[in-house]
Amino acid sequence: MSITRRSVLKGGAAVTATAAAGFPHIFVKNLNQAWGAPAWVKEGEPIKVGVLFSQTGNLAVVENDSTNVVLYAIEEINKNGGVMGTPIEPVVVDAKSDIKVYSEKISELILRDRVVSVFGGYTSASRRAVMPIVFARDHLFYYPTCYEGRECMQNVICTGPLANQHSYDLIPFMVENFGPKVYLIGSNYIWPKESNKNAKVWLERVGGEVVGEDYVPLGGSEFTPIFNKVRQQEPDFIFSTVVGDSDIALHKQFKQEGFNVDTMPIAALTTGEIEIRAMGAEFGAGHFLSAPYFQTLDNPTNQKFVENYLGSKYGTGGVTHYNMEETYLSVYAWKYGLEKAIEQAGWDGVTPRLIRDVSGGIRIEDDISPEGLIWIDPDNFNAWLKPKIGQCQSDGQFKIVKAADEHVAPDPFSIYPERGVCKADGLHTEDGKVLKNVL
Amino acid sequence: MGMLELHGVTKAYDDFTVVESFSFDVIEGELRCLLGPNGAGKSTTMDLITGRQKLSGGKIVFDGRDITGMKEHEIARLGVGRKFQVPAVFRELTVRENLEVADNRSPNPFANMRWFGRSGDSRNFDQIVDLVGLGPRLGTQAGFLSHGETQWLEIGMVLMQNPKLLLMDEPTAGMTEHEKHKTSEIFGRLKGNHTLVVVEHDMSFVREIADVVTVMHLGKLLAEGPMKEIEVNSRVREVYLGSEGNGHDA
Amino acid sequence: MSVHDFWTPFALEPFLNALIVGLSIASIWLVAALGLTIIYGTMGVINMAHGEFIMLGAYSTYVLQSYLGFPFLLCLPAAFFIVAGFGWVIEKVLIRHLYQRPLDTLLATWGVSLVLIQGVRLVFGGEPQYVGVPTWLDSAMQIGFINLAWLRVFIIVVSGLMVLLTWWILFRTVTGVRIRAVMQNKEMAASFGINANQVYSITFAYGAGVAGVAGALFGAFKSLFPDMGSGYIVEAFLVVVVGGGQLIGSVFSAGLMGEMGSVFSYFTNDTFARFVLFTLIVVFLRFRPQGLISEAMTRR
Amino acid sequence: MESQNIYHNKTAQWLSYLVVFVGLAFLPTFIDPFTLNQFSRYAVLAMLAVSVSLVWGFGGILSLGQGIAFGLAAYGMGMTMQMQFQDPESNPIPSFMLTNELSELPGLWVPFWNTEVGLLLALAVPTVFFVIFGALMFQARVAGAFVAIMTLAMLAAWYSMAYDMQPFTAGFNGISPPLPFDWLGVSFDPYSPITYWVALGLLAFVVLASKLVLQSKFGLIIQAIRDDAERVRFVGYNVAFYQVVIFAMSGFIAAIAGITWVMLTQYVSPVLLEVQFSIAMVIWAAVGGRLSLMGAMIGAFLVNGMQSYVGDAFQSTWLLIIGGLFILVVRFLPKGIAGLIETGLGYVPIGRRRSDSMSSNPARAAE
Repeated sequence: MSITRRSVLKGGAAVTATAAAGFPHIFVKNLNQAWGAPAWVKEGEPIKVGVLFSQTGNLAVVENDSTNVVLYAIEEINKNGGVMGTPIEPVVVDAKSDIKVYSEKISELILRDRVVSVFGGYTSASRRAVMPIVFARDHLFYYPTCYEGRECMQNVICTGPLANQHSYDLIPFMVENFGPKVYLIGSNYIWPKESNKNAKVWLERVGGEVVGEDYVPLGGSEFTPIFNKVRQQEPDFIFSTVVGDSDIALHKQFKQEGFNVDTMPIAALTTGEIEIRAMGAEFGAGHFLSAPYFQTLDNPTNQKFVENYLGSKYGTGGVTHYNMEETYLSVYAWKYGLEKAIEQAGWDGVTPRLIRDVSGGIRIEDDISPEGLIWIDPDNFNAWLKPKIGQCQSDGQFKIVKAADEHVAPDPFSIYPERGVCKADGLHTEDGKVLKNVL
Repeated sequence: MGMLELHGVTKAYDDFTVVESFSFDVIEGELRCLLGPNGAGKSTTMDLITGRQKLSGGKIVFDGRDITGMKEHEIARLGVGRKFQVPAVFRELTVRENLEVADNRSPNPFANMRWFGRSGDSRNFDQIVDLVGLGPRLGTQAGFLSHGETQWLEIGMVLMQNPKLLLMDEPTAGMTEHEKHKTSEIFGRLKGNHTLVVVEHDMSFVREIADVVTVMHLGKLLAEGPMKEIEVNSRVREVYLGSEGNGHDA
Repeated sequence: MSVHDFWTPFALEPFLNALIVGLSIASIWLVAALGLTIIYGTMGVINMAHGEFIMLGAYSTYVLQSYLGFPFLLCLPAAFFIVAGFGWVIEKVLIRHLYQRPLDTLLATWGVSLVLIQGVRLVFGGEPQYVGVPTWLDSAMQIGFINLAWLRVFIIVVSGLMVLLTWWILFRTVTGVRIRAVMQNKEMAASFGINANQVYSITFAYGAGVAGVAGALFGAFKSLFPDMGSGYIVEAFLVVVVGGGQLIGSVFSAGLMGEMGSVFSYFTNDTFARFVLFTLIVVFLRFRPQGLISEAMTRR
Repeated sequence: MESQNIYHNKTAQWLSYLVVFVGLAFLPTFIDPFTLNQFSRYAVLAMLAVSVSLVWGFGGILSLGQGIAFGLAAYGMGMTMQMQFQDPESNPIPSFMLTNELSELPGLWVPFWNTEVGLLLALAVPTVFFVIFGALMFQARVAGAFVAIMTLAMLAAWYSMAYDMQPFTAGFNGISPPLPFDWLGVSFDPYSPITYWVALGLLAFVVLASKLVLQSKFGLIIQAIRDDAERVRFVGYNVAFYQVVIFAMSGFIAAIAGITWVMLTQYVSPVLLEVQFSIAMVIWAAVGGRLSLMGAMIGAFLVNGMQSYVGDAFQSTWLLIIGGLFILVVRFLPKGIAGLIETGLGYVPIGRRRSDSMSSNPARAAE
C-alpha cells in the first residue's frame, strides 16, 4: 500500500504547486486528495475527459464513429453552456486496434492527463484490458455499447443493452411469426455464448427449440459447413450473434446458398446500419435486428439528432446506428452525473468515483435521447431501456416492427441468481459477503 | 586388426548403385590414398564412413567397433575427423574461433556453457597453428581467407579434433602449385603420427605422400597396392587414361 | 458440456454434403496457395506478402467494378495483370537483392505486407467494401441431396483451370522449361544461356497474379478490408509446405486439408478443427519435412 | 591482434552494459508513474527481442513462435493473479467460467491457488514445451525457413487453443485479474518504482546471462551451427541437442517476459499469441541488430517508444513508416543499428582493416 501512495505522490507532476488547492477541504472524499493531489475539476477550467477508441486499424471502422459521436456530443454540450458553465475538453487518444495499446493509453489518460472520466471501448476484450488501472485508481470508465453482463464493477457505467435485455422481445417475436425451431450461430467468444444462453431462457418460455448451435472464429468467413448443418436441421429462423466481418460473410453466403429470407430469416443482435452498408443492402434485406436504437426511429429528437449529426463535420459515415447512439448517451449520462456530484460535494470535492456513485437513477429524457427515455440503474449502473425490433429494407434502413411496451431492467446476473445480487457497493453473495469488482 | 575396415559396403538408390560391395582395410599409422575417376564413389564412401549417408548393405568397423548406422557426431566423437571436398569452415567466425570450436573435448552443451577458456592453452593448439601456418591470421574472419588458407584451416580443424583417423577429401583441390607444395609438407609431417585416408585426383601429389593406394571404379574396388604397382596396373591405366589422359590433373 | 452437445450425430446425406463442402473449402485453399506454391517451389522465396497480394486482387476487382463498371468475369484476368505488375516491381526492387539470404526475404516481404495493408487503408479507408457478383452466381445448385452455391462451383472450376494452366505453362511451354531448369540448377541453367533473373521476375509476377485472381474470387463471398490477407498466410503456407512446394503436391494437400477441415467442423466446431489441423501438420512435417511429394534429393 | 574495433572489445561491451543498466535504474527519480510503467513494458519487450537475438541472430533459428512461450507464461501468471483475487468460500471461481457452465474450479486451474506453484508452472510449462517442440524439429533436422513455418503453425495452433478453450481461458475476452500481483508481502503496483526495478532487474539478468552464455564455448559452437550445422556434426557435437538448448533458453526468456508483462498490465488474452506480435519481436531484434544483445534491446525500446510517441503524431501513416523502415533495414542494414555503430566505431581507432565486401558478406558476430 505504501508503494501505491508513493507513486501517486510522484505522479502529480505539480504536486507541490497544487497541494494547497486540495488540502483545505475538511470533507476529504478521496485518498488521493488526502495526500495532496490536485482537484479533478475546477470551475471555469476546461474539464478533461478521455476518449479512448481506435482511430486506426481494423476496429477503427466502428470506433471512429464512436470517437466522432463523443466529440459531437461534447461540442453540443459546450455550445449549450458546458457543465454548469464550464466547458469540456476531450483528450482523444488512438488505441490502434491493439488490446495492448488500450491498456497503455488508459493509464496515460488517468495518470498523466488526469482526465476525470474515460469513454472507450467497443469490444469486451478492450474493456477488460483497461479495467485493472481503472480499479486501482478508483476511476470511472463509460462503456457505451452492449455486453454480456455477469460482471459487477464499481467503476463502470454502461449505456448499452445487456444480454438479458437484448433478446427480450426478439425471441418471442420470431417464434410467434416464423416458428419454434431456431439455429444459433455466433462468433466464438463470450458475448455470443452468453447471449445464446439468455435466448434459450426466452425460448423455453415461449416454447421454442434449439435445433443447432455453432460458433465461428472471430473474423472467420467460411459458413458453408454450418449452412450444411442448417439445411439438415431445417430451422424456422436463425439467431445470429456473429460480429464484424464474419457477420457480413454470413449474410452474403446465406443468400448464395439459396436460403429464402422470407421463410428462414436471420434474427441478429449486431447487424445494424453500418454492417448492412458494408455488405450491400440486397444481402441484408428481410433480416431482423434487435437494438434500442435505429436511424429510422420516428421521433423529433432522433430526427434532429440524425439531421444535425450527419450535417456536422463528424457525420461523414452517412448513417447513425445503435452503437453510436449509445455512445452519444453515455456523454450525457456523464454530464448529468458530474453536475449531480458538483451539487453534492462542490467542484473541489468531485472524484471519478463520486460521479459514479451519484449516477444511479440518472435519467436521460426523450428530449435528449434519440431512442427515448433511459435511466441508469442505481444498483448495477447499466441502463434501463426499450429494445426494439427492426426489419432491414431494400434501401439498407430498418423498419421498426415492434418496440418494447415498457423499459427492460438490466440484470447482469439474471441467469446466475446463485452468484448473488449486484449492488452499488459490490456483488452481495448468498453467504453475506460483498465482493468488489467482480469480472 | 585394421583401424578402419569396410566389409562389403553397398550404397544404392532406387535404381542406381553408387558403391557396390566395397571392402578395404586401413591399418594404424598408414596414409592411404583413395583414387578413382569422377563418379567412382569416393566421396560417397567418405559419406558412408562418417555417417552422412546410410548404408544399403555391408558394415563398417572403426577401431574395433561397429559404427554402421551411427550418427555423424557419434562417429566423429569416436575419433574420425573429416575434411570436405568443398572446404567447410565457419565463415563468420575467426580462425581462432574455428579452431576452438573444433576442439571438441566436451560434447555437453551445459559443460561448454561454463567453459570460457581460450584454446590457446589446449593440448596442441600452438602446434597445429604452426603446422598449418595460420599464426598471423588467427584474428581474421574465416570468410576472408584465401582458398588455400581455407583448406589449411579445415585441416587444422580436423587436427584439433585429435582424431584417430583423418579423412581428407581432395585437400589440394583448387590450390596453386605453391600451395600444393606446402600442403604436401603438412601431410609429410602428419604421416606416421596419424592414420589418414586421402581422396585425391592429383597424381603427383599422391606420388609424394601415399603409402598404399586404393583405386575405385564405378563403385567397386579396382586395384590396391603401392603407388608403383598401381601406376603400371593395366586396368587402372585403362580406366584412367581413358578418362583423364596421362593421369595428371587436367 | 455433454458429449452430445459437442458432437453432431452422424447422418449419411449431410456427411456426403460435408465432403462436397470440403471440396469447396479445398478449392479456396488451393487457389489461395497456388501463387505461393509457384513462388516458393520455383524460387525458394518465402513470400509473407502473399496474403496482401490476395487483398490487392480483391481491391482491384472492387475498383474496376465500382469505378470503371467492369463486369465481374472481366475483373478476374484484370486482377491477374494488376497484381502481377505489382509483384514484378517488388521482385525487381526488393526480392532480387535478397536471394542469398532466404530468411531475410521472409522478413522483407513481411515489411512489404505492412506497407500494402496500410497503403490500401489510406487510399480506400478501413471500412469493409464489397464486390458484386452476377446474379447467376448468387444462388445455389441442387442436384438430389447435394447442395452447393454456384459461386463455390465457380471457384472450384476456376481453381481447377488455374492449376491446369500453370501445369501447362510449366510443362508444355518454353518458358516452363526455363523455369524448371532454373529451379533445378541455377548455374547450369545460366550456362545454357537462360537468364535466371528474368525467369525469377516472370515467376514471381505470375505467382502474384494468381494470388490476385484468388483475391478477386474471395471478394465475392466475404467483405474486403485492408488486412483480409493476413488470415490466409498461415494456411496457405501449410498447404505449400505439406505439398512439398510442388504443384501437384499443393493440389493434394489442399484437398486433404479442406476435407479434414470440413469433416472436423461437421463433427465439432471450427476453431477446434483449426487447432487439430495445425497440430497434425506440425507433427506431419516432423516426419516428412520434405512434404507430401518431393523430388529425389540431390546431394553432393 | 584480434580486432582493432573497440566494438569487439569484451571489456568495453561489459562496461556499456553496466552503464546502460545503472542509468536505467535511476529512471524513477526523473519520470512520472505512467512513463515508468511504459518503460517497464519496454523492458519486457526488450527481453523478447533479446530472446529472438539469441535464437535467431546467434543460433540461426528463425523462430516466429516466441509468442508461444510468452503467451503460455502470461496465462500462467494471469491465472495465478486471478486466483489471488478469488476466495475459496464466497467466490471460488472466476466469473467468466459461469458462461461456460462450470460450477467448480477446473483441475487445470487448481494448482494456481498457490502463488509459488503458479509461478513455477508459468515458467516451466513453456520451457518444457520448447524443449519438446525443439527436440521434435531439430532431431528431424528441420532448418531454415521450415523452422519459421513450423513455429508459425504451432503459434497459430496455440492461438486457436487459447481462444477456443473458453471455459479455461475466457477466450478472446481474456483474463484481467483485478488486483496487482501480491507476493512475499509486496504488492507489485504496476506503476510503482519497485515493479519497474523488478522488470529492469529481470531484463538485466536475461541480458547478462545470455551474454555470458554467448561468450562461453557453447556460444561459439552455437554460432558455428548457425554458419554450417552439418560441419559441426562432423566435429563431434550433437547439433540437435545444442539447438534444443538454445531454443529452450530463448523460450525461457520469453516466459520470464510473459510473467513480467502480466504483472505490468494485469491482463492476458490470445492477442499475446497473435502472429503479428511474434513477428514484431523479430522486427525489433532486426532493427536493433540481431547480432547484438544490446542492439536487440535498443531496437525494442526504440521501435516501441517511437510507436508510443511518434506513432500518435503520424497516426495512419505510422504502419507505413514502420513497414518501410523494416524493409530498408533488411535490405541495406542486415546488422541493424548495432551494425551501424560497429561500422562507426570502426573508424575511431587506428588501423582498422578496410574490407569492401563488408556489406555483402556479413561480418563476424558482435559478441
